[in-house]
Amino acid sequence: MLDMYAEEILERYKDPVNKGSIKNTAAEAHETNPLCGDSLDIYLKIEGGKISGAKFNGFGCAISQAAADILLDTVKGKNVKDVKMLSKGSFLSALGVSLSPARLKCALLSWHALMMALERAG
Amino acid sequence: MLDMYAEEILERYKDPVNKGSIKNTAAEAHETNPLCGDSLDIYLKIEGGKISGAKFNGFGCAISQAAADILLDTVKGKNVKDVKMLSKGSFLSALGVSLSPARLKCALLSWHALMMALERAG
Amino acid sequence: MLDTKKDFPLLKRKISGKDLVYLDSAATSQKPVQVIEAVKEYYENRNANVARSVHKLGEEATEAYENARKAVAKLINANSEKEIIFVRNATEAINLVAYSYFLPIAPSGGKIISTVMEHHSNIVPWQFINSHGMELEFLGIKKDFTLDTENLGRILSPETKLVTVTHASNVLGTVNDPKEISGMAHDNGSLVMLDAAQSVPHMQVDVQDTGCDFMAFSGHKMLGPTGTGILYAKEEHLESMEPFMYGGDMIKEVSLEGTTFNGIPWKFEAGTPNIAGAVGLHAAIDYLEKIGLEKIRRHEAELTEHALDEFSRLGGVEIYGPKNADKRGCVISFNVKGVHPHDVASLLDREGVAIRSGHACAQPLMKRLGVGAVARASGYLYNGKSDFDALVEGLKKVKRVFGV
Amino acid sequence: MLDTKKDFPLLKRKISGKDLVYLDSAATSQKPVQVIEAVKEYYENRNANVARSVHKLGEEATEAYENARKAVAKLINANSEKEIIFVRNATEAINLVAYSYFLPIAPSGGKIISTVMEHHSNIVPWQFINSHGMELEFLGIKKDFTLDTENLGRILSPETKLVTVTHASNVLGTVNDPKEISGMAHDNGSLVMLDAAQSVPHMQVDVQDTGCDFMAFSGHKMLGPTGTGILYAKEEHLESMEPFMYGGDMIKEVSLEGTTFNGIPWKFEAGTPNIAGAVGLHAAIDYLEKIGLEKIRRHEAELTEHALDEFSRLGGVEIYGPKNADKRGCVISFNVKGVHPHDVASLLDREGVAIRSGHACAQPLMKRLGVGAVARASGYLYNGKSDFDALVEGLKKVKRVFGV
Ligand SMILES: Cc1ncc(COP(=O)(O)O)c(C=O)c1O
Ligand SMILES: Cc1ncc(COP(=O)(O)O)c(C=O)c1O
Repeated sequence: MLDMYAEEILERYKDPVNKGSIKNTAAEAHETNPLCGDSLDIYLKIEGGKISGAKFNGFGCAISQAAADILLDTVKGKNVKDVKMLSKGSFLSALGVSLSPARLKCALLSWHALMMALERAG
Repeated sequence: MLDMYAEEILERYKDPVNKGSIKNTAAEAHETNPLCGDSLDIYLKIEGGKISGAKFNGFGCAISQAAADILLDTVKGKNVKDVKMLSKGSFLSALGVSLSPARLKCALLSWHALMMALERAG
Repeated sequence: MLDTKKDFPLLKRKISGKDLVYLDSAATSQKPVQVIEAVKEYYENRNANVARSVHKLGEEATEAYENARKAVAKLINANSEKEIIFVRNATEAINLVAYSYFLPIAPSGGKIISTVMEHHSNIVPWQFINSHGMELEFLGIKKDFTLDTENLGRILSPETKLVTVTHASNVLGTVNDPKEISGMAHDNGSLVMLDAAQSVPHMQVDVQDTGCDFMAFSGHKMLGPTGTGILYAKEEHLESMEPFMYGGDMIKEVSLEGTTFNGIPWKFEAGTPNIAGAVGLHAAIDYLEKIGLEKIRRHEAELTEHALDEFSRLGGVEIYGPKNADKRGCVISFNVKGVHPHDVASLLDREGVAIRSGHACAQPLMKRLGVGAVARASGYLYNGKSDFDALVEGLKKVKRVFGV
Repeated sequence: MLDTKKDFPLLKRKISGKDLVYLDSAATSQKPVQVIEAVKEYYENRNANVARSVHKLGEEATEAYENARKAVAKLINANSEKEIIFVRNATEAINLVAYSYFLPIAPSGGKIISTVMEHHSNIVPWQFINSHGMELEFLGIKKDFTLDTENLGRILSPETKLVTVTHASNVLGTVNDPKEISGMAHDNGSLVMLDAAQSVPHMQVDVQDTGCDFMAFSGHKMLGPTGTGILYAKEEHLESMEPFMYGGDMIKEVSLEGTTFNGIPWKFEAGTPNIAGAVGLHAAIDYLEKIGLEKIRRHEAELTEHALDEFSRLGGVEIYGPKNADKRGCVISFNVKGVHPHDVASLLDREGVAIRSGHACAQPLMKRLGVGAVARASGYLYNGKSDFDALVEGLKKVKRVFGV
């Protein structure tokens, strides 16, 4: 398991590769974590049943930002159907960071937003 | 201080001298102690500003009954004005029984009824 | 018979130079060293607030608190720990249901059925709801001190929104049959609330089996700390209910314009909870489960049988409650003929025997029994037959003193 | 400076191999051995229910409970112990006033004034009352993080029934002047409620001096057990108020037809109270008074000054609150520029430093400050300057890790 503040996480936090927005998206969703004031937007481009583009925007802690960045990396190019099957648990284990219960919510913020966006995409 | 179940108290409880009622009284009062289901009536006869007769009736524990009996003994023949000045504290010390806080209420039931009756007598 | 007295430090006490004989567990139970130590250990090692803190101490406190909730859910076989709300006492649990479920609908009418054998805590909150528009009716008891369930069938009507009944009476000892009552109420479309303050500590209670919608009980009567009570309610009800108290921890998002509430169970737990209390309650549940509630029930039945036997031999004592130890709990209310219950209790106290006397928070039942007050002895897993023997010896003395 | 750490067993703990530095007392305080032992002693020697029992044990428990009430009354200089109601926490105290005083009159209108610097517990209950018909308005804060009392004069109107204000902010540390606020409110015929959760533990609070009608605070934030909170209210208000919870102990006489209620304070304490909690709170008050609240206040002012000093030297840290240690409590909310407060708290936790991060139950204030969340360090009598030094060292590490 990675440490919460491992180089990789901090890199992602400071230099996310998937941060930004997409105009005229297939699906968007907004999630907040009132506890920490975090908020996150997810934008998806979908072509032929596949996620062809994905961006996130927002403000949050290192974990929530890095997790969002990593999540979008893993879903890009995948079938919408398959991504919908991605469980919390398997995302967290793919993330591979050791998290305390209080910080799990941070890591899952983007997952919740993604699932909401996919739901909206139909 | 007398024990709560001293001979004198038990005697008074079993054979009260002032138990009964008075018809056409100058003043009557009814008091209850919901905690123990006790209830007590006091009847007073007043002549020339003096308590010329006093009876109690009701149902209660040894302490409440004995205290009522003793109380009426002490007030009979006294001036109403003087009896009105009888404080809780001095009645209890006249009673001279060592009582736990929970049982104080029992001993004071008749005192409360007496004061209420005197109030009503004007 | 169980032999657990050694675990209860207070039971080693002397009262007026005599060994304490504690027969007032229906009021509150004594605590085993395991519970006392759990509370102490919590304060010494894990104390912090539970409001989802990021630091380790806070995480440990949260975990301890939520584990206690899981232990309660398991004990009563709730579907999920979400169905367990921590409150101060059984009284608050009943008030929560009154305020959050029934107060909002009270103005539109309907009826609540309670019974004459209830503790004040299961009467007065409903009188409050009654004052806001719902009718309130009371089911009676029969000559054998059991609930008049036949009559329940008659008074249930389409108007009846709730039937609220004690599982075990804190005066008569009577153990009611919640399954029968739930069956009748549910067939009628009414909800069922169970006051389990006198049952959960003494027997295995399974909420699925009882069929109740709501259940209230007290942690402090089941070896747990004071300041602990539990409301069980079916998830669907909790979801639909209004919050009770408002403030921190029960919210999701607050703005000056309005607020969204947290999910259950937290929606009903505003402010800092009694965390140490929950931790102690968890230890109490562990203790009870280790011994086994079936065993405790059997132990108490033996005690009851012994006590009823001795009482009948003593003579001059009237007992208010069923005669059959299998159908009742170890709560024995009685009067010594010719002696007021306060005098009974005071004289017993001099012998070190602690019992309750008075209306036992059940004045309507006193009236129904035609008495002003009763003396009540109640046993628990730490009592032995010798405790009831001491009681009977004390009663002999009472009779001697009063010459009855 | 005070040196009391030795009395607090938990402060000897290690977190991730480091000495614990507890800087989260604004959430809940640690407990001295005197309090932990008082609770234990109660369970081992005096535990019984308090409902006016005749047996010795019950009398001792009742005395212990009522003595705790007297100690609270004396601490805050109430006119009588009748003005002290024991509840679970400050939140319940505020809800009690909302339900018992304001809910019955809400449908006839009027206005309540709260402030943007309140804890959710002093906002959400009033939104509930607002939903039943009373208006709700919020007083703002000024650039220097103090209450905009000038504006209070403008928004007070004949409609204003209540002004409810925190005595000390759990985020900004700001200490408001209750005398000024009470003066203005009373001149206007409005009542005053003081949320003293963050003041009573840290300074001498005299209810006569503050002039408030109601005051809420938490025992668990002032070295007392969890599950303890206090409502102070003037006798005349308590007499006129409706009961809150209904059940045992708060009644005088119950019949199926209706009920008369007990006198104050018991009218507001239904069911078995947190007796051990009250006993522990009594021990906590004794402890605080022995040291002296003036001394505690001075100790904390020194801590605050030291911390603010060190913070300013550190750089890159924004502090939300007054700069002058005399005008504020030892609650310091801040943000490290470029680092989320959750990350600050998590990284500090690895160094053994426990602080809070998040909205601190004050979302409207967060919005007003223009932040999503803050990190908050709060000190108490058991903290020393070295604890804040450890915090600052930890923050240096945070800055290194994040390269800010
Ligand atoms: C049957 C019953 N219901 C309710 C209560 C009230 O319990 P508590 O005082 O914990 O609120 C009691 C306890 O006296 C009881 O015996
Ligand atoms: C100012 C203020 N008010 C109210 C509360 C609520 O206290 P409790 O959680 O004890 O109800 C707190 C504690 O967080 C507080 O800081």
